[in-house]
Amino acid sequence: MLKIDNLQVSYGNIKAIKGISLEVNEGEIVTLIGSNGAGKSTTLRAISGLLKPRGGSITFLGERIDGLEGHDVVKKGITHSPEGRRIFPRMTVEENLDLGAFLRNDKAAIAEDKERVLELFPRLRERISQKSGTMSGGEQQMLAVARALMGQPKLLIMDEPSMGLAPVLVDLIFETILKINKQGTTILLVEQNALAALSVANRGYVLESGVIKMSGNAKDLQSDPEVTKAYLGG
Amino acid sequence: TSADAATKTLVISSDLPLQGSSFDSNDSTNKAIELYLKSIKYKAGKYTVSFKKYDDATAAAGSWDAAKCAANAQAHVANKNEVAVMGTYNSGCAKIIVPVLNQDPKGPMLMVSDANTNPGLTKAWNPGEPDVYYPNGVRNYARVCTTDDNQGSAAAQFAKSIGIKKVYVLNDTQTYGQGVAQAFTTEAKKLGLTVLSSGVAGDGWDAKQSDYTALFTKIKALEPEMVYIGGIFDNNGGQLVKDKVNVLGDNTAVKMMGPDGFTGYPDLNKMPEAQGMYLTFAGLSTDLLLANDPKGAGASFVKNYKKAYGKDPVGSYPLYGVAAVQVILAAIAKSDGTRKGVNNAVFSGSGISIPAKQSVLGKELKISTLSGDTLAKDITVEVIKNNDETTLKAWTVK
Amino acid sequence: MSSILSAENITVEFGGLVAVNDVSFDIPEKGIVSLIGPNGAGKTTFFNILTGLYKPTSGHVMYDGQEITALVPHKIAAAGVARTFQNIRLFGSMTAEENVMVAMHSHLKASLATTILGLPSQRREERAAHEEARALLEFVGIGKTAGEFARNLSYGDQRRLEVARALALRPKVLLLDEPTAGMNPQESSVFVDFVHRIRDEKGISILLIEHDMAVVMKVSERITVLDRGEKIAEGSPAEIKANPRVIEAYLGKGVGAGH
Amino acid sequence: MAISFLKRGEKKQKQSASARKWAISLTLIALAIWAFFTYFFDKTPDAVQSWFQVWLPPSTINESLVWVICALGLNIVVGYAGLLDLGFVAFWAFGGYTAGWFMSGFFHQVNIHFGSMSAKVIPGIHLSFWLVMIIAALIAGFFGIIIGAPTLRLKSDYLALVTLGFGEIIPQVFTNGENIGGFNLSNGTKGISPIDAIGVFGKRLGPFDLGWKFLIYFFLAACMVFVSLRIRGGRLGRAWLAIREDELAASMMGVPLMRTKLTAYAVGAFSGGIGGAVYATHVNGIFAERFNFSISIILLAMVVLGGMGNVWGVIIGALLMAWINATGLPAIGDTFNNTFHTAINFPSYNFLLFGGILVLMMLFKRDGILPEARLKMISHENDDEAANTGGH
Amino acid sequence: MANKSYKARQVRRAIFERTFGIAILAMLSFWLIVNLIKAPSQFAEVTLIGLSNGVLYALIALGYTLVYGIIELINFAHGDLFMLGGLFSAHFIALWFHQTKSSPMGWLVFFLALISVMVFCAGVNVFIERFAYRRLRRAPKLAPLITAVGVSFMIQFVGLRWNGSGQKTWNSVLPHGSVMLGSVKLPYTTLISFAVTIPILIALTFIVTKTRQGKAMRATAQDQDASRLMGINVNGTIAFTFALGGALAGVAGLLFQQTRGLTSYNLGYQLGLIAFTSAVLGGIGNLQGAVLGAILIGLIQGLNDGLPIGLGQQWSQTVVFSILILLMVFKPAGLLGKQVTEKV
Ligand SMILES: Nc1ncnc2c1ncn2[C@@H]1O[C@H](COP(=O)(O)OP(=O)(O)OP(=O)(O)O)[C@@H](O)[C@H]1O
Ligand SMILES: Nc1ncnc2c1ncn2[C@@H]1O[C@H](COP(=O)(O)OP(=O)(O)OP(=O)(O)O)[C@@H](O)[C@H]1O
Ligand SMILES: [Mg+2]
Ligand SMILES: [Mg+2]
Repeated sequence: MLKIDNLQVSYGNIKAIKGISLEVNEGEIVTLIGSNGAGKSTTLRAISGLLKPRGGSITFLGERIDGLEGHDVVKKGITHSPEGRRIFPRMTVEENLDLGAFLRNDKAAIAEDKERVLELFPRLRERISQKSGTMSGGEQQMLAVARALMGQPKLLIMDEPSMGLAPVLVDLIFETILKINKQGTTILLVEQNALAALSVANRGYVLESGVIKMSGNAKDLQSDPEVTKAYLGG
Repeated sequence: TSADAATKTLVISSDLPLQGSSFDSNDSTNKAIELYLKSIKYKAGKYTVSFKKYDDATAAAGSWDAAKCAANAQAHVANKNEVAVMGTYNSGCAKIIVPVLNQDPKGPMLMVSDANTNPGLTKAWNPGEPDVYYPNGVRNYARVCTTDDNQGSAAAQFAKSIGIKKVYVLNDTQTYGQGVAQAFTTEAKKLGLTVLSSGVAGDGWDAKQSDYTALFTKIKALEPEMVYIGGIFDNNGGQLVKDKVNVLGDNTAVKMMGPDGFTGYPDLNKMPEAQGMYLTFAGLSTDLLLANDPKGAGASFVKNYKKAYGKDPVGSYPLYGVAAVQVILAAIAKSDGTRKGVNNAVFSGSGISIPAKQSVLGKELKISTLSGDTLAKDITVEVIKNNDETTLKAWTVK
Repeated sequence: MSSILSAENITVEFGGLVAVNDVSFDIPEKGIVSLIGPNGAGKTTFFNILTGLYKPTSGHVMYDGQEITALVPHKIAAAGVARTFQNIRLFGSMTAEENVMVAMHSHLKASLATTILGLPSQRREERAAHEEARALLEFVGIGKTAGEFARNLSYGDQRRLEVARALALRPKVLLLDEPTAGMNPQESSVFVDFVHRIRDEKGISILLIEHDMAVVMKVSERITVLDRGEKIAEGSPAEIKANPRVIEAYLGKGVGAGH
Repeated sequence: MAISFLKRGEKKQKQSASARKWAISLTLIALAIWAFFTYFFDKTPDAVQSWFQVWLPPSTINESLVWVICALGLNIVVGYAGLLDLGFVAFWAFGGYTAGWFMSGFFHQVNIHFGSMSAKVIPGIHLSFWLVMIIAALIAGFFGIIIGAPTLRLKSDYLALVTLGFGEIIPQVFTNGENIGGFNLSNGTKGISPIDAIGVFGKRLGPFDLGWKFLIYFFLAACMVFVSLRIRGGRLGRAWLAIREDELAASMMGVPLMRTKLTAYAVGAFSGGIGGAVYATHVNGIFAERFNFSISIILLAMVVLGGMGNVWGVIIGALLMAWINATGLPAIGDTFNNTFHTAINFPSYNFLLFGGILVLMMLFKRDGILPEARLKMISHENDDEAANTGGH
Repeated sequence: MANKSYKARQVRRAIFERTFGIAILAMLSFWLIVNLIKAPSQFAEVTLIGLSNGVLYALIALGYTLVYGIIELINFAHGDLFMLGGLFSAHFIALWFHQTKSSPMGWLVFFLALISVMVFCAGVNVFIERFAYRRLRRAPKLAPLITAVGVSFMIQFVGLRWNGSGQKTWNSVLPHGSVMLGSVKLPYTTLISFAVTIPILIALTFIVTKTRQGKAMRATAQDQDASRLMGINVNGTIAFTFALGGALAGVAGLLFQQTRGLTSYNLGYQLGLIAFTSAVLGGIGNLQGAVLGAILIGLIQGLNDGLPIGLGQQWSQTVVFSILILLMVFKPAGLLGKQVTEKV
């Protein structure tokens, strides 16, 4: 479904991604792990058109999407829930959710989806007309995830969705990931909580300093001693 | 050495703001001077002259700039062959340049202005004036236009003569406008008219403002018979005239009068709201020159100008610029070709006078050897009629 | 153990919303205590009260025997209550060293005049400040980055720099708001030792907000749990772990709490 | 650890050594310029003299220094403390009028002379230039605080507006100041001129002593540079930077916001006042018309164009723009016309050229001629290929 | 105890602020009432004048605030665009279509001009955005600001060339005269200003608050990257905003030129300043705020200029800005802006 080939991305003169290749197949959950500054978020930003790659190609459903504007990438069916929440702080929770469905026109289905995500995060329903910028960190994170779910994408990209969430909610997030995956959404997941990520994923890639160091079946990675030592705190 | 001097080309210069809102007028002045010099083959007596233009405005300021004036003053002195300056346009700029030229070690160097009307430059006005501008003790500044005080007084006298009893005075808050407005106010009070505005020079109108209807609504409530607007047309005068008529009615109902800052603007004359407006003018305006004396020096000059550049000079100052140059040339002709000599020619002996036949201003132009002012105190009272300035009567200041 | 910072009956309202409801709490001298609770429980708000950023609707904050409720934030900071932020707030285009030195503002005595004249006393003071900043950066383990701009540091280093900057205030109390967010489990476990070092080597009391239970349980001497603005439990890590109310409202039992 | 201290120490020493080198070489250049214009200029061939008159007249050099002094002041407010000030012209006006009041015959009712070098003894207040300089700085600094005080609770753009407001009010007060309740504050649009001459070592500087004036203006500008650099490196400078970066975090780190911001205003205004007084002596008069919004904007452009926060950059920016404005544009125009025998009316294109220079500079060298290191980093981190990335 | 003194201080401060505020308001109302009693119909007329100037300012201020709202740029060139709009209208009506007086044909041309000037100014503004500001999206805030100053100079150059250095006066195709409401004169031109402006304001409010495009604008204003991730065409949205702002400046230019009958190359500076002030006064980025601020400034100016007891026009600028500064001190985020406490 998504195929990245020899991708290179730089910030000014700093090379952040030095030629990585990876693949996400339809119906999969793929996770990308690696320590701080490895280039995970950079890769995701390049996929969703926020960064222009310096080299390599990104293909989605057989079409080249590198070089497309961010909004055109979204039109192809990729939704990206970015690092650091990036909610619209001066808008209410409801307005944020509506923006998640900006490209959709099916009013009835949107209302249904909204109902669904509010069911998932009752706290958001409680605060439906609060300005989202005044919410607590974790509440904002819920909103960011909920907003991404409103997009009904073919491929959902999530950058550290569990950051700052209470343990109960972390569980909930991973359950949700599994659930929507079952309903047919392909997922590319970046997580610091590598153990949890690998436990839900089908496959994983380990990124280190802008290159892919290891890849394979999630189960295998989970039991790999090197991965355990470096990322799982084992 | 006089033969030697004769072979040397002497430079005369103009020092005018060539950017911003007075550009068209001053550009026209420079063109007129160039044309005039060409017509006399660049000769002044036995000397050959050439012409150099200085700009005392900057792009950033969009108008005259004090620092640019200071720089120009230095440049005039530093330019070895330069003997006299025609300018400046703004009195403030003259106040900066004159003292520098005055202290020129090879000078003093002569400056003759076409447009400075601030009285303080030549006569006692504010404390210390005019001596503060002549640290050397010798005069080096002359002008071919009359000062604000004369025009203001004449206007007040005229107002009384047509039976006005209550006036309201406005000024554009600038040096010139306040000057005439102040002179008008003082004279009007002396003549027993009721001045409805407060302050020595009346109320200010803010040229940056785009609307004067509120201002005139206030004035209307005081029921004046005449509004005197001291200032220049460029300071949003068009709008002022329009709004006066909008609120107070046309100029037969409540009269309106302005100084020569409003003369020479075809745009103004063509406004329906300007019809019937009185103007004073220190000398004869361009249009009148053509009408009064079609064969005179001024009239033929204007004709030549139109032939050379395809349009009339903008405003009345171009002719005054030429008149100032005539004074300078006469002084050069009379001199030994040095700065000091040229200046002496104006301020000593019989001084300079340009006979009516030659003067582009249509009448004899004589410069006072004591003050440097033109001796002509004649003011023309005009009225705008049929889209044109027409002479009503000549007025000699009492 | 006497307490260094204590909050008495704090209530905070935002419009109609009661974010913190009559919570009392104290930090013992040289203690390490934690504040946990579900998202939106009022933890960060409580921090903001302690540091003077928000003023409580009612209640008092006492520090070192004095009331500080009314003081402006910079005075509270200067008095020795330091904090880090949930969303990192470094001075991005200043170097790491400069970041630390900013926090020394209240200790330094140089005036405008002595600075301009460059009097020896001022220079001596600056030199000492540089050295102290260096030492603090070494202490938190990022001595190498002193000359780098804060925004260029990696996420984990930024978190450490925030701590170094807070320490430069020479605080008696240090408040840390989710310091391990965005660190991987490996780094988090290193962090636990670091917290102990701060307390042991510098004698600073520490209050921690954290969602990573592995960290909280290892580091805290006492834990307070907030839920919807109310204090629902308080006790040792073992007690809290076993408290059914806490488990229901906060901990859950799935993958998230698994390590 | 010891090693890194050593390195740092070395670096510091190197830095201060290079700063000293800068200072010494600049002083030497200044002295050379002074000597050249004071002693040798008249003896150079006419061609050289006229070249200078066209391309680099001494009065333009002096004027540029006035701009430098004011731009350095604004740089403290905008570049260091990050407070957008759109009304800096107000301080310039205060400084100018201080010179007008205390160095001329303006207050003709009284007759106070103190260390002044006026040519003739006329009534009025005539104080020594150096004293007036200090008074001007203090008056402007005082008003800096007055203006700063109500703005401190405001966020950046509201603050910009309030400063803009003061920048409009104060010149209008001077313009209408001929009669404020019967008191003549400023002589209105007629302005105050001439101003007393500057005295140095018992010598009265006349209109042609440009070399000496240059030396004095240079000295004052150098003082401003010195003060800027010193403060920047110290405790206060760091606090300003921190406030510029993140006000809230700064206050949580013990930086008193009000005091620190007010100091920035005061120090900035202080140099604005000096600049104003210097300006008055340079043009030998003070005129209310001059103090309009465009001055504030040009000053801001100088600071940004030169490289916000970098003293040397700001100096270059100020020198360059002042030169372009006063001499560059006309000189280029004249030379073009003379070389190609054209009669293009260049002054009428000046708005276009001036505007074009600003736009092109910003598009292609947006962080200024000599960018401050930190600024450079901010504005390029997301450049070109990363044109769409998220700013953090 | 210390807490009490804190509370007491809070209260004292609040009392002081309130008394001070009330004192100022009292002084203002006293001034107004004295004038009202002294000359009631003059008061009414002057108020109307202030209002009609206010709506004109509002049109320009809206353009300012729209652009500011979306990219936080103080667009100094906006006033000059308005000036250009006036010049375009003058040429369109008087020189290209030779209409110099009120007639059915004049009206027709007026409406043609309205559409053309909106398109013209929108086009110019979009062009400027594309080539001057777009490259500077990520640059420090002052870079686009200085660029705007440069653009302002360049537009003034165009104005200078097109209009000449002086001011030009033009005949209007709008009817002269006025209706009398009792003893109060209500000029037709004022009525027309209202008739054109009010529908435009309503339409604009609708676009920004109710449409998809408006939603995109508000999102883009808060976070461009996040907006991209929602599928919003950020460049398109910003261009659209500039087009809207330009069109408004065009309308203002036409109305000004037709009601005031004046063009001048440096007109944009002053009105731009007023518009900026209005926008900030109302709470920058807030549409209703901009309108409120503009009308308030129009009123203050009108009342100060036209009331029997007032400081007079030469102090207008000072009065406007003094009131502005006082207001800012009490309402630091503008009249309709909300002071947001930062959440950390
Ligand atoms: N805007 C930027 N400008 C310059 N360098 C950047 C920028 N964003 C990231 N980098 C650098 O690029 C590299 C990769 O960063 P990235 O954010 O992709 O890491 P990450 O794997 O997501 O790390 P984390 O787990 O901390 O989120 C890092 O070295 C970082 O410093
Ligand atoms: N300025 C404010 N205005 C309105 N509500 C606010 C404001 N600040 C906080 N709140 C609300 O108060 C509650 C407590 O927020 P707080 O940030 O203290 O939570 P928290 O315990 O730190 O949560 P998290 O673990 O998610 O960071 C939240 O529901 C939040 O929405
Ligand atoms: Mg990341
Ligand atoms: Mg929190």
